[in-house]
Amino acid sequence: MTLIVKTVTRLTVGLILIFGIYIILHGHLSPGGGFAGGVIVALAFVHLMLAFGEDVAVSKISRNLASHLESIGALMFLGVALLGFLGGSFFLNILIKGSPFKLFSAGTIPLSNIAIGIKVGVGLFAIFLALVILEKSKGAK
Amino acid sequence: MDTAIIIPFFVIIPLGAAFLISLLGRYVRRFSEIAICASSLFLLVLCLYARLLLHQATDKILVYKIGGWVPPFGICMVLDGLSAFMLVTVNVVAFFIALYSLSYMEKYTDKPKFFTLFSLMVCGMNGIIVTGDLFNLFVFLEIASISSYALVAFGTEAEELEASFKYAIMGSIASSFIFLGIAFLYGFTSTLNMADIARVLSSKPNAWIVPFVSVLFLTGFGLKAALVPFHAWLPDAHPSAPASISAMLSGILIKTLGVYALVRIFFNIIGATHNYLSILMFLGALSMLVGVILALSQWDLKRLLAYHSISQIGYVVLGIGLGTPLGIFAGLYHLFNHSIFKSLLFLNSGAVDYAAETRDLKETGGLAKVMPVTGWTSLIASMSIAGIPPFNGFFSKLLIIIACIQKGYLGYALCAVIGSILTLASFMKVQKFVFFGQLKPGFQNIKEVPLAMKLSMICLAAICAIGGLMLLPSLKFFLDDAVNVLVQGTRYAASVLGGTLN
Amino acid sequence: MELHILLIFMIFAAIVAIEVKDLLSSVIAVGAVGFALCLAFLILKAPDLAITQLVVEILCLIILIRATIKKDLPLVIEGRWVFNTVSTLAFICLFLFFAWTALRELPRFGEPMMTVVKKYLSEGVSKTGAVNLVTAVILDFRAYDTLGEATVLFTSVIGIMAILRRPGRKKPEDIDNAR
Amino acid sequence: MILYMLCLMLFCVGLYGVLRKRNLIKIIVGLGIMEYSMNLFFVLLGYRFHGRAPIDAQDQTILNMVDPLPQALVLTSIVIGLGVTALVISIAIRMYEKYGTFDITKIKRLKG
Repeated sequence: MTLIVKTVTRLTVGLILIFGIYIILHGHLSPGGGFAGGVIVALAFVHLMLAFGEDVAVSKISRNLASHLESIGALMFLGVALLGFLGGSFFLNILIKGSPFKLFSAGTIPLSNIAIGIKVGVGLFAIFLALVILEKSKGAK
Repeated sequence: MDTAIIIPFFVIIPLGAAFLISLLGRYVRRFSEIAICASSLFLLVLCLYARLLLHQATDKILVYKIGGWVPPFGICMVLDGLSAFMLVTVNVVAFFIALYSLSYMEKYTDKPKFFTLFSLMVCGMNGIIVTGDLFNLFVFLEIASISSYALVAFGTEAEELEASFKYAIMGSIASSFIFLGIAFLYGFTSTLNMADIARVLSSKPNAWIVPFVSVLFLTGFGLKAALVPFHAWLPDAHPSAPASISAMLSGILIKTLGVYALVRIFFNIIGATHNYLSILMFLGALSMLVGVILALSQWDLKRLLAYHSISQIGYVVLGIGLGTPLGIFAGLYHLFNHSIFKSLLFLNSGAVDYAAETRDLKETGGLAKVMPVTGWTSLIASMSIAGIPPFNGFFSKLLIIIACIQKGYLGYALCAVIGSILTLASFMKVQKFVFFGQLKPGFQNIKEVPLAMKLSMICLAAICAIGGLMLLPSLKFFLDDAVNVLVQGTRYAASVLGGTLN
Repeated sequence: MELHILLIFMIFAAIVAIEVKDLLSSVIAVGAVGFALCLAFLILKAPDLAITQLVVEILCLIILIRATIKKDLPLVIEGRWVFNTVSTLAFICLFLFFAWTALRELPRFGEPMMTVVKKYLSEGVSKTGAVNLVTAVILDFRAYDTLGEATVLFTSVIGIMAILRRPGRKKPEDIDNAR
Repeated sequence: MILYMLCLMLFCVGLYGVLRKRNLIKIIVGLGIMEYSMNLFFVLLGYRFHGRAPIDAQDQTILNMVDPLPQALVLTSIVIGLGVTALVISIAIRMYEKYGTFDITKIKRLKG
């Protein structure tokens, strides 16, 4: 890509990432949530990959790490669900609810949002990476 | 402690197994094999235990409220006679197929991914069976469907990809119709709990929207079950998959996604009137004949079996569509029997493919001499599917025919008899060309398949042989409870909600 | 009113996407439908959906464009074209006619029944602590659905990895070595 | 009512594309359009006139919120749609690699 694209990318990619994390963490207070935030995080990496090529993106997060993080995110969400058994029921929201409109409120909901965010972000990035690597290996052959 | 607490574990165990396999499968040697065997064995034990618990429950129904939210506000899981019956069917077959896959999948790369997807598919089917919420049913249906699309293309050869694409497109159209049906029902009743929908619908008789929604559901689930006007994807998708997945798809996936969901919605939510039942019977009889006639001209072993799946699903739907207790009993009994012998037949075809590396009927011959276990088990399965007396297929087909005559549908009874005769002819062809006759040169040196594959085939054949025992009075409760759920129809609502509102 | 205009725009864009010959133009037209849908969600007071639709649309478009760029589209007209098209159109007309009769029984647009939902609206914040009621529904009242949703995505990621791996089968000599 | 009908017409445009087009990418595009229209239909069912978004505010009480349940369900449905679309695209890319074309009439090896 051209220098202009690379420079703009360098400036914006961090902002996009932070915005994604903000959306994930504030899912219970404002529109958005784990899924939308996770896709934004994935898009930040995709943006990096489109501008600088996949090598730079892979140096930030490798394919193995991505698939591990995805499984860990999924297990974390299942763990949140199983946590409910401590209170007697699957998916019971057992943590203290706190007062509304605060960041630390709503019991397990922010935890679920974080788990989904991790899972979705790295999962979609892994899909994209797999597609790019496929095309590259085809070119090499 | 509430006994209903075991219900969520039907979903949690395969889900946890899938996540762990994808995390650790590549590093810990043999982890994926051990995990899949342990989880499916545990599920098998759990579903038998659940059946036992259900027997002791007062109303023959267990309801579990997820998150403690009372339905219809939260999602509930329901275990009644029909779900317990389906759970036993699914988990028995899934356990033996998992055992078989241990050796069979040596031919493919990346086994951990295979077992992850396999486990997710089991999770999707169990989720469909135990759920009591319409939208939740859709979500788990998608899990099972997406994993099956990926598994059909697991070999990544050209034909597998093409079959998988066709299957994925057809499956997505089916899902769209189902989703649209759910949207209409939500707009009309403003609730998603299946029992609650049934309650609201029964208070609003003669609504025009109900037939429309039933047509949407019939199209959607009919596509998933491959009833005849919607069957075009099945003969491509089922043969292209690895043999253990073909067994899974033909044996239980089309029944859970198609027949079970259709029957649950038609009988327990919408209420089965005479018109719906006659449509079901007609589609069943049509699939029965068209499937078997198309199967006669096939020379590819797996493709032949796939066409027979269409035909046998026709028997199941015809039996259930009769609407009488005997008809439903026969239909469900045939569903169980078919899932056993059809998965066994696909496993046999996989064994032939594994050892002889061909599945063309014209090339094989005399394999019974070099592969005795495969030969004998496939003989038992063929006799079962064709309806030869001591085996289980005979009893269920006989009951279907008797139920047809009892209700006065002599034409349908005749169709069933013709279908059965043609099935017999077609399987005599299979036996003649694959396992009997002259051993072709080049096949002298092939060996019998590995132990795990043999073991699972022998166990399934044993179930085929003793399947007739399920008609004994002491074991009959297993099917009778399932039949009662369907016969009571929309009173399902009262038994689900009644157990939870107080 | 603005919803009508948006929907008509979406239908036109969809027809363009289906009928245009160039694949890239088709993908871009489908992007137009997606962004119009995002606006429609905003008008319908669904900001969560608007955000999600927007980002998903971007991701889908990037993947689709990467898949289609520099690829061919031969124009295909097979035999029985007229018959197939007419039968498809007839089926669609039949579907729309029956849908029309069924739609009359739904509650009128803008006045949903909301029997179950009343409880979510009245007790959602106090019972779950989440201010955003959509989040309260997806992660508390119906969290089990969301577990399913996350699993669907997980399934499709694993499925894509499985489909894109190569080679799919081992060579015969590898199997013999393993034995 | 007119809105519902327009939405179902959008659905039919997608369905036409899936059933009649003979190109893998066009079929995927058709599926995408079907998904959009389904999602929109569900959200339309939950709209109330003069409704407000279902998010509480700190300093005022909000009456007349729109129905949050269809929104939650459609969120799930969007994710499912994304999963299916991505899977189908990857199958199509592998098929392009094997056959060198997206044209379905040249691909047909299997006869259903």
